[in-house]
Amino acid sequence: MFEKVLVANRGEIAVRIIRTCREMGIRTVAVYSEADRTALHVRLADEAYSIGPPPAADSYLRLDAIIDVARRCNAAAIHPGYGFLSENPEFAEACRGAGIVFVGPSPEAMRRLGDKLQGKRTVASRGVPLVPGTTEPIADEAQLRRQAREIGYPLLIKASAGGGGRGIHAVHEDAELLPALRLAQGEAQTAFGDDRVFLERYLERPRHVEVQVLADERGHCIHLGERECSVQRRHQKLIEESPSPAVGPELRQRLGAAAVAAAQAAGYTNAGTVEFLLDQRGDFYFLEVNTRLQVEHPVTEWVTGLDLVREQLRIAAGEPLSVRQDQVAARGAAIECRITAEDPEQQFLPFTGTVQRFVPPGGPGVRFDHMLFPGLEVTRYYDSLLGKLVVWHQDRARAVQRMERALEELTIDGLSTTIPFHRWAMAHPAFQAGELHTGFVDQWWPEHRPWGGEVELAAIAAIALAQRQASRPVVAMPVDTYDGGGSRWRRAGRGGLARG
Amino acid sequence: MFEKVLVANRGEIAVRIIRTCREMGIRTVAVYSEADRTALHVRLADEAYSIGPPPAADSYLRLDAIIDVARRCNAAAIHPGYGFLSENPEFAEACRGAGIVFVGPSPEAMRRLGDKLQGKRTVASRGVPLVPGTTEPIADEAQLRRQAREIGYPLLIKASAGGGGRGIHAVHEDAELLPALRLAQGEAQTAFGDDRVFLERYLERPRHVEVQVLADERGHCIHLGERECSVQRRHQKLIEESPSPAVGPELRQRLGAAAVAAAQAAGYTNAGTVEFLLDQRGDFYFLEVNTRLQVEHPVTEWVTGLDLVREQLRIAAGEPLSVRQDQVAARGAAIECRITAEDPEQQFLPFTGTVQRFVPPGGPGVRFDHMLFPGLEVTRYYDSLLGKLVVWHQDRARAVQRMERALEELTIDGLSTTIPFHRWAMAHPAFQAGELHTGFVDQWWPEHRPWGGEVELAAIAAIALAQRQASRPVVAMPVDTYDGGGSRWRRAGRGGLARG
Amino acid sequence: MATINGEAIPVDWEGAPGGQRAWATVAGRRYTLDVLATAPGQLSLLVDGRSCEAGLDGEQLHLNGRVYRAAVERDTGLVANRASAAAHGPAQLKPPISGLIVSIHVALGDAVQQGQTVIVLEAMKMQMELKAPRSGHVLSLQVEPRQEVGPTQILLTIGD
Amino acid sequence: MATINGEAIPVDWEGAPGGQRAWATVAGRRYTLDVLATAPGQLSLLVDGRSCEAGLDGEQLHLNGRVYRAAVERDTGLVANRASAAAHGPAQLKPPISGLIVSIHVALGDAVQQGQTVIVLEAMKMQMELKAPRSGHVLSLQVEPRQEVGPTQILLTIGD
Repeated sequence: MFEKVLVANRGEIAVRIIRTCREMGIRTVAVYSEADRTALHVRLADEAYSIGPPPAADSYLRLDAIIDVARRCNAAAIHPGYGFLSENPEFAEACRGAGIVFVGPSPEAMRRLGDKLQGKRTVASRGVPLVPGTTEPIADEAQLRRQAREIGYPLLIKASAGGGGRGIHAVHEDAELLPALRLAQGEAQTAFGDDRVFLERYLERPRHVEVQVLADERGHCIHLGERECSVQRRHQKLIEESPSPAVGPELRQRLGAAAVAAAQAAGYTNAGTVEFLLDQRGDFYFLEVNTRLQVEHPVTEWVTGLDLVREQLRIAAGEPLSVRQDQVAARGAAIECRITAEDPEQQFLPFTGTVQRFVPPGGPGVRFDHMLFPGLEVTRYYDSLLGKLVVWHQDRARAVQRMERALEELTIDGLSTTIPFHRWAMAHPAFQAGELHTGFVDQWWPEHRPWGGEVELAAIAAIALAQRQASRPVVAMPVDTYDGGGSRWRRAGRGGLARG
Repeated sequence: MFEKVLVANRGEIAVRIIRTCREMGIRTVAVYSEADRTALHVRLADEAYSIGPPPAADSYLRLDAIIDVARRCNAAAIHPGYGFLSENPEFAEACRGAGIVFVGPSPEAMRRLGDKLQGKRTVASRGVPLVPGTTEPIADEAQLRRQAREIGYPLLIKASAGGGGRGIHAVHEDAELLPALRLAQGEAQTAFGDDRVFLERYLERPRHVEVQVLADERGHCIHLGERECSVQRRHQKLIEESPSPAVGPELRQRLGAAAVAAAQAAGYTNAGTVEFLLDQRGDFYFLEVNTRLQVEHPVTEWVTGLDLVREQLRIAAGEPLSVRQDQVAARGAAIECRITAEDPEQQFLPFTGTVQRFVPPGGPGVRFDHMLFPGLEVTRYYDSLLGKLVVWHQDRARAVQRMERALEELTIDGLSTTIPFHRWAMAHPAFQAGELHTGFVDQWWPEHRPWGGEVELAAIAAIALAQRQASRPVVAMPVDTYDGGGSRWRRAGRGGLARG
Repeated sequence: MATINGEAIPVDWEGAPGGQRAWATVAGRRYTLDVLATAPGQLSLLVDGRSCEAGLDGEQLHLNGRVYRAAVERDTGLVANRASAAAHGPAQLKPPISGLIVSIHVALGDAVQQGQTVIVLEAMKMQMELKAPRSGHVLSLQVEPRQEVGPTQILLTIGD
Repeated sequence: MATINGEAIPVDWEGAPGGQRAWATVAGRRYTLDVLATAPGQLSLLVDGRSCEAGLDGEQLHLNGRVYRAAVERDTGLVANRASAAAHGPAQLKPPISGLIVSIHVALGDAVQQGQTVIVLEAMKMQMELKAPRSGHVLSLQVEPRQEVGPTQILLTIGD
């Protein structure tokens, strides 16, 4: 196994990777931009080095600087996490050229699958069904309009490169076509340095169901069951779970076989995710392959008991998979809520600011992978993900109850976050019934009654705070005692200032 | 199910119980002494009421005050946690008299088992083997000396009442007999209001192995496998795990059957733990029954997937067990380290103080049930348990590695804690080999090399802090950048200021 | 009297200001309070037995994980915070978040329709279209492409 | 020069005091430092790339979860902290922790042997025997049963 691994990422995923490395006795090297000098991944790593100014293009996307750090501190491998350079074949090639192991697939397999257009052509050869759409990039406006007419509205304009829901825009009529093209191309160019886009039919209320695969370099390839990630905004996932409430053993077996076939068609190795759309009739269509660790990998970890980062490192070191397909057994249900710095009441607009009080949730069946600490400044330079709240229980209904409880405990003062959205979602009858589709948020969220607040309680708190402002010392010991009398009890109990 | 439950406890276990109540939609009532006004259990409960001054005898042991609160706020049940009133049959009776459900066994079953002497007589009737010793309390000094001679040294003087390792003292020779008697009686009187003690042979290097049982009020009784809790100091557990490295399927089945027989002999209901000593030959002897939730219940929760507090509440509400014996399946290995405010370098002497910085560990397979927050004052009034760090992995070896990693992450500035002890234990070859016995700490800990510290690093930090003391404003943004030059790299890497 | 999110709320307070035990009557209901400072600007309250964590960050009141705009009248130290009445006439466009101007789709003097995309802004890896807040003409244009802008900065003004 | 747990450690410091970039040479080895204040009395350090959290609480230095007694000489603000040489002669018994005196097993003037139990103290639900720190006679006895005592309090004195 590697003696030292460089983690070419930031935020919660860098912390996540460092944790498994430590458990395996692997020393870790963090890299950081100037904005991240005090970040958790810097604190947890054995060594940390600055690689440039805050913009990602000047730091986390600088493959030369990162490989230079790896060489100088003798890192044997680089784990790219997700985003940034994780799906960049040039980076994987540069690592190979520098004699450093890239923890992920080969650049060749990445090219065959990571690019969405190329991926479609690769997996179609194995008979995996595709979503109807174009298989070549849009060349000009005339072609765009002609192909849009052929596919019909609504349709999606999608960046061929990258992932994470970036560079995807829905188009409902002719007039939206050109502006959407420009936005998608602009985002794709910025995020991936590649502005190729293509068109795809916008299926009616499909579920997003994806399959986790693992393939070692000795020819073994297995799947770890599915995740459902239908609750999305801006084509980015908000809630993920495993198993999917729509997938039974027979469908799981077919999905898994299709995913393994897709991976094998490309000669894929390491961890990857094959994404499908599942329609109302139970038919599924290949969407794309994410050639990296997914944000939502913890739900699979919890139901299968496997550590996916450990598997990735084993595979990258040339070791065989630690389990056979027939040893993979799922237990219970896991749900993940993405906690992002966004205002759900303002179309999930990103929110920058400084974290004040932070209280993580705890207790049985709760995992919170995050980058938070009091004083953290959330800047505009990186994406808005703060952490992933994951729960497990014996069945989905109880997991939903546990998530509600954990969301109540989680406190992040100083930022607008998606916590209120997730509390709403967990309490929503359609979510509880597992009636999910990729338009779930668009269908239901506009109807929600914005939380009016507990204004009486806020008024009392404001006055109590004002009385103490800048005058009294802090008192930490109480002087009150229990009195047997009845007067203070009469108003206790339900009603009034009910918990929000 | 109950609409509202009062939690008659404090600290991490009160928080633990409140969490499950919330998941079940049960409203919660906390009670607190004046020392606990800002405690986590007060913050998390739906309602919280003061029950008196800091000493437990004036607050958490005041059954009248607690039942009074429960009545006034219409709590349908009281969960006693562990310690305090949890094994007090008078309290269970008083609840019954007030029309409030006590979440635990009946006072009759508690009397038949909770008292150690009575418990031995009860289970002996079912053929469960006992540790050799006396079965009546010590009446006078002459009897004490005579019985001690019969049993032989080393022996244990044990309080018949209560649990949690209190009122237990080892005696190695005649001269120690009387002082040990006085200490044991004194502690037992203070902790349980009952100074009866008895003698038991001190077995040579036994393992402490206990079995979790669940019994409903419809006559079903099952066991959830064993926990090994051999790593102890002062007869109090420090490290617990499930499964035991010394127990295979056949022994597990026999231990489980003995535990169920013991519970059934007493007409026991709710959650309970049957403790055994397991000798080097694999023979086991009944020790006592803890008629309550154990501190170490999370390791069983993690391997079985069950929520023991949920099971307790279901049973107390008259519902059947949620699983049959043949549905109980264990997966992987769980380990718990008790994080207490004690100085392991000073014979685990309790330590009082105020928590400064607190950073909980996280990531996959880690659960930390605790009472900590920055500013918490740890006083002399209650026991020293701050929290329980629990990890799970697919097998014991990897669980040990995960625990080492989690212990490295956990930071509690301001107190001496058992964290350094646990780091030592996880790295100890005998612990890693599972070669455990109740004298593990006495055998190995005295040999440990006290950690010398990283004095060079401390000197650098002290100077850097002194330069900034009370003069410069806080700077939160870095100004450093990566430089391609080689000079700062030459000294990077291993050696020198190695992580302690 | 406290003002919460712009709404004036009369509170009748009994007990010594700054004391631990107090009673407050709001909207006809009397609450028993236990008030304890846990850190500067941070309180633990028990309101009829229910625990609340309250903190003040400027005019933002953090309470049980939610944020309120709060102001208290009289000599209590907090400044009243009344939103100024929305002005009629020219409308200013400000970015909803700090970011980078990607492109500008209007020029000084152009006629624009309300809702028309005038500027594209990039922040947190996402590009967003900023729309004209009203119909009219571009009276001033204060930014250019690739410029970094903050949330209080005026990007352009639209008037008659 | 810093004193850590009573040991004097010479440190050769390069770089502006209070600056972010500095170098320190200790025991013949030169370390590259990046020093950043994260809160009053709290620093984040990178020492040859390794991150350390350091905080000061009185004379206690918290560093990576461990506690050191620390003092810095010269005009840097920390007072030197040298343990006074252990006095010979009468020995004082102080409790290791705050607690309650359960019982006292000697009287004024009694002869005692070193290691003999003289007082039983209760704290955190545990009773512990306090032993005579030396042999001699009880010169003074300053507490009584059921009295609460703190860790700096003298319980009794034993001398010749």
